[in-house]
Amino acid sequence: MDTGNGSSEALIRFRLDSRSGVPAYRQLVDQVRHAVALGVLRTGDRLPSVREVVTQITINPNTVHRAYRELEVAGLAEGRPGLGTFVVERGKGGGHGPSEQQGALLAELRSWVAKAGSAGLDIEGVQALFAASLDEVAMPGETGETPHDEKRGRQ
Amino acid sequence: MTWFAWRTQRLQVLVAIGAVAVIAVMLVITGEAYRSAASSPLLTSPSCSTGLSLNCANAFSRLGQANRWVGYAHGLVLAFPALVGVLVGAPIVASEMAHGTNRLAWAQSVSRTRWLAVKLLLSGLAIAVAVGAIVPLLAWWAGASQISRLYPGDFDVTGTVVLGYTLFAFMLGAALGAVIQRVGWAIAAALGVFVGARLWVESFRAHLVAPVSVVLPNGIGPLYSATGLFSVDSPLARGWVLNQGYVALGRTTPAPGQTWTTEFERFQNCFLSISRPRAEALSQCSAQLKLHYVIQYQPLSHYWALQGAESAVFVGAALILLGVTVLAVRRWRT
Amino acid sequence: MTWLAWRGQRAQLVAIVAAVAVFAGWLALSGTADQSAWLAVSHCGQHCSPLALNRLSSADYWTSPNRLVLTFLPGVIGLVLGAPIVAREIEAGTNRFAWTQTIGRTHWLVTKLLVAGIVAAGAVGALDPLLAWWTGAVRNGPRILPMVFSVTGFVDVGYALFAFMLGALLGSVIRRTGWAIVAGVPLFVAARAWVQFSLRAHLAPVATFAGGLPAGSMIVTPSSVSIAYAPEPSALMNDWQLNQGYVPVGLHGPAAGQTWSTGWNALNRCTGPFPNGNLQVLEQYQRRTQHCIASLKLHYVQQYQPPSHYWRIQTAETALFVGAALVLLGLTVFVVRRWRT
Amino acid sequence: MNDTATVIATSGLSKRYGRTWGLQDCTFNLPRGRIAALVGPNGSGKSTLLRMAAGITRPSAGEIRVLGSSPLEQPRDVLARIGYLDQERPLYKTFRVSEMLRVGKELNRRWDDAKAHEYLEDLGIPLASRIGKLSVGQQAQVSLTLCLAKRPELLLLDEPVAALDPLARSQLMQVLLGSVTDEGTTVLLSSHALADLDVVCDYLIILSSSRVLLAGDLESLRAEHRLLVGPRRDRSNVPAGAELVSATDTERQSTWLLRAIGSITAPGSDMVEPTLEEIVLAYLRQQPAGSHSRLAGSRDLSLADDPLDSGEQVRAR
Repeated sequence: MDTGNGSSEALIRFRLDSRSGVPAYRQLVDQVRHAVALGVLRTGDRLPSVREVVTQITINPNTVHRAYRELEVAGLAEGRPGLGTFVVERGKGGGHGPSEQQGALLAELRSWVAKAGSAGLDIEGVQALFAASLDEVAMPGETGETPHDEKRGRQ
Repeated sequence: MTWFAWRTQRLQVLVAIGAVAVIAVMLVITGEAYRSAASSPLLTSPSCSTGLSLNCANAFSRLGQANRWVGYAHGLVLAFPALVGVLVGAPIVASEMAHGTNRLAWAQSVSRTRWLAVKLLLSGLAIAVAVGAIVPLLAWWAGASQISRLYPGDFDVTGTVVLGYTLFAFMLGAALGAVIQRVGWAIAAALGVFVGARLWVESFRAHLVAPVSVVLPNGIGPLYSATGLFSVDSPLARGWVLNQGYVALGRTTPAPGQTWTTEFERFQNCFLSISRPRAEALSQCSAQLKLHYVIQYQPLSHYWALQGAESAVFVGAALILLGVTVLAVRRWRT
Repeated sequence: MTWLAWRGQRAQLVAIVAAVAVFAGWLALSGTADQSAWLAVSHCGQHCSPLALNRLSSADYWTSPNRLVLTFLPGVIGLVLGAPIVAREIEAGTNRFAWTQTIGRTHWLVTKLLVAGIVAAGAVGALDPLLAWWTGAVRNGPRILPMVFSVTGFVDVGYALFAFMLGALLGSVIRRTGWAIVAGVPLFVAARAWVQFSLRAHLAPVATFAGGLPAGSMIVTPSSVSIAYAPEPSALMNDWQLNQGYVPVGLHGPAAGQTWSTGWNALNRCTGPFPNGNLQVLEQYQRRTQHCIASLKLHYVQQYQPPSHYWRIQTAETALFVGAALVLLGLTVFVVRRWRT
Repeated sequence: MNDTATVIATSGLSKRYGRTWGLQDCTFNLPRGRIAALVGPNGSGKSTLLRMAAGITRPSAGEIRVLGSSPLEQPRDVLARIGYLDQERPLYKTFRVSEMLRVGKELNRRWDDAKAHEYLEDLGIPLASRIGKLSVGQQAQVSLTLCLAKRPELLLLDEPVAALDPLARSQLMQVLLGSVTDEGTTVLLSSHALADLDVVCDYLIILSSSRVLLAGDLESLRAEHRLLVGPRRDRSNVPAGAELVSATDTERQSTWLLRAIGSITAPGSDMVEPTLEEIVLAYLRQQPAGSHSRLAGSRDLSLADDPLDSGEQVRAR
């Protein structure tokens, strides 16, 4: 375990898409989530320090603090004073649904995408439909934000 | 372009012209004060020639006062060609370079040479006209205040040399400004070089025009001065005596390897060793040692020739500096 | 901060000191030449060779240009070093850096002024011992006389400090180094001239000389007849003579509301015009003059400053200029403290 | 707000230059710990405001308190605790970099020499170089280092990245943000690089024509504003509860910036949270052209009354 070693190389590097319209803190949260989902980050891994993130991607330190706080609230990370912020076991603080349910949803979505493809929709078309339905159906978000706060892809 | 040149330099040029005007006023006041003090009939009246009368003392003190003021004006005239020239000349290129505005100017379709020529011509002409205008005034002032015209120090404040000095100082400031690229240091350097150049030229001024020699016959010299030699009206008295001394008969200058004073001691020893009437002793020594006394001097009639020659020297130097400035500006790259 | 003050003006300070050193060397050289030329002449007396006379005239030629330079030197040094203190910073915008640091503006300014001011005063003051020797070597004349007074003693340090502060103040007001110097020159010259011509004579109690040769006594020599109306005792030769004339007996100057010429004019009206004529006529005129002086109750008074007042006047004039410099310092501090864009 | 939470507080702050206003009736509070962007067109009063905060410009009216003190009355209290970077980034051009650091050390009570050296070393700026020989970017870094080494509580940066190349800009911001993260410094910086500011700043002050158009927490401002993109809409058809800030309409399409507290809907149109750039541009667009810095208040000059603007733009508030 290199968890206590503050000087160790950061395991992930954040990047920001300033054109996406997605708030920066949300991008950071999403990137940690993806990394965890893809197995890039595992329990006990240290997230880059706020200073590292700030100087890497020139971002407001408060934004990084906020993203990490959000991850903590979501139970994905844990701040250890003086050491840093660490990825914790999922489920510890609730959050994501059971994985078997996720698998079913994924299978459903895949078949829907295949249907859309045979109906002649290209990737953009699929994305637009997906985004529009996300917009209209209120998701029970962890943050309890209003629907229009959700991300919106734009050209 | 002319407007541009004027717009960037008008403050300096106007201040310089103002300073020249102040000097002109100063010249009129001091010259007139001296003239009126010196023309007081009291000074030549018998009361003053025989001794001191009450009014006479007053007249003399007035003359002394006027003379002091003439002295201050003299100092100003001595200093102003350098100050006016350098202060107007130095910023012409240097201040543009210091502010980087030359990069703007030289990126336009006007060539650098033309840009420089217009700027130099405009302010150069302005101060030349201003200084040129007081040259006649200086001649009047020198006459009114009865300063000698040929002697060093007096020669420098009258005639066309004043204009020559100004143009030289102006181009010196401009050239050093273009080379040093800093106004302050260019001014300091230019003033130093100007003083050096003036002193150097002054050291050979006497030979810019061939001097005249007076040969005194029969050993007559300082050991027995001929009456009238230095009287007020003699050309010698009004001229500028450069050298004098015993030299070999047939020569008007010391023999090679000798100075004007080499033979004096020999002649004096001879003179003192002969116990005969003075004139005879002098004559005998002159024949015996084959020496005669020569006084070399510049007569007043050479005044304008000397003025012309020295002005030409400084104007020529200014032209060389013009070339240097043009070269520096044309070759300038950051 | 002292280091910054030095570093910021290093080039100018060194240049000025070097220039003064070069001039001092020149002064020593030309002064030595002139001194030995004078010595040679004073030894040969009546029988001076042209060699000695030529040497003297060529060496002595430099005396008055040198004195001219010395007259303006403190002013030039002071203005050149003083004007950039604030103006240069404002020109370069660096004041916006310096004045937003923790150090106070007053502290910043006073340190800069102190460092450059000490150099300015030191450069001028270091010349003073040399000048004391030089003025004697080139026979400048009594040092109480105005032109000599101004280039000897320590008053030049006062001039330098005054010019320095004048430059600093003008620089902080005009905010341009060049124009500050240009504006400073006439102001400095005016201040110097005003003090020298109007004020200096009264910086120490004026000494008066009354009487001396009986007025109107006649001096007869084989070739001429002179009548000494204004006695000129040789004792006054080394003094700085201020005013002279006939004033009412008991007074050492003109009575209130009168000038020095009042007495001259009254006496002149009484004696009538100077006569042309032989000795007898002149003797009559002399008696008439004596009679007039007595009946008008006048006596001859000469006002002067004796050489013994030299240091007293030096101190007073130096104090005057240093005091003015302090006032200018206060104004400069005020201007700098108030500076806002 | 109390003094410990507010770093800069202005009220009715105004500056008049002869007949024109440099800043007019400026009132805002900058909370501690923020990185605030000060944006607006050239001549809108950004430098004037920063200079007044640094105590080198005297307000004509109103009041400004920096870290609880008046920069004019108590300059010592303020200057020791702020780092001010002037627009012209003044440095002694003939000094060497090491000498410039010494200047900073001598002029400040609090000075972190090790940190200053570390910054410059990291950036590869040779200490022996003369300032005048450095690139513009390096000079900017030296200027910033001089500010940071004071370990100020508040940084006032007037266009710190202007005229820098993208790499230098990014490096400068990295140094700045790194230091701010360590020290918790509050920053007020003016800039024209709006895209860069978006993720860097969390507080926004928009100045235009020497007036404050908008000031507040960036996140809240984002939440309060919506960018409506959709088929052309009539101006009268502003969604309920919303206020039109500025509109750009084409024949077929409308792009509106709306201000609304709470949720609003506009069926058929996209409704997205605007970026900082979109908010700034929308607010600046609503200002009538040519009204900059007039002595006569431009405050009451409603765009709707301006025949030339033909209702293209609508004023907020």
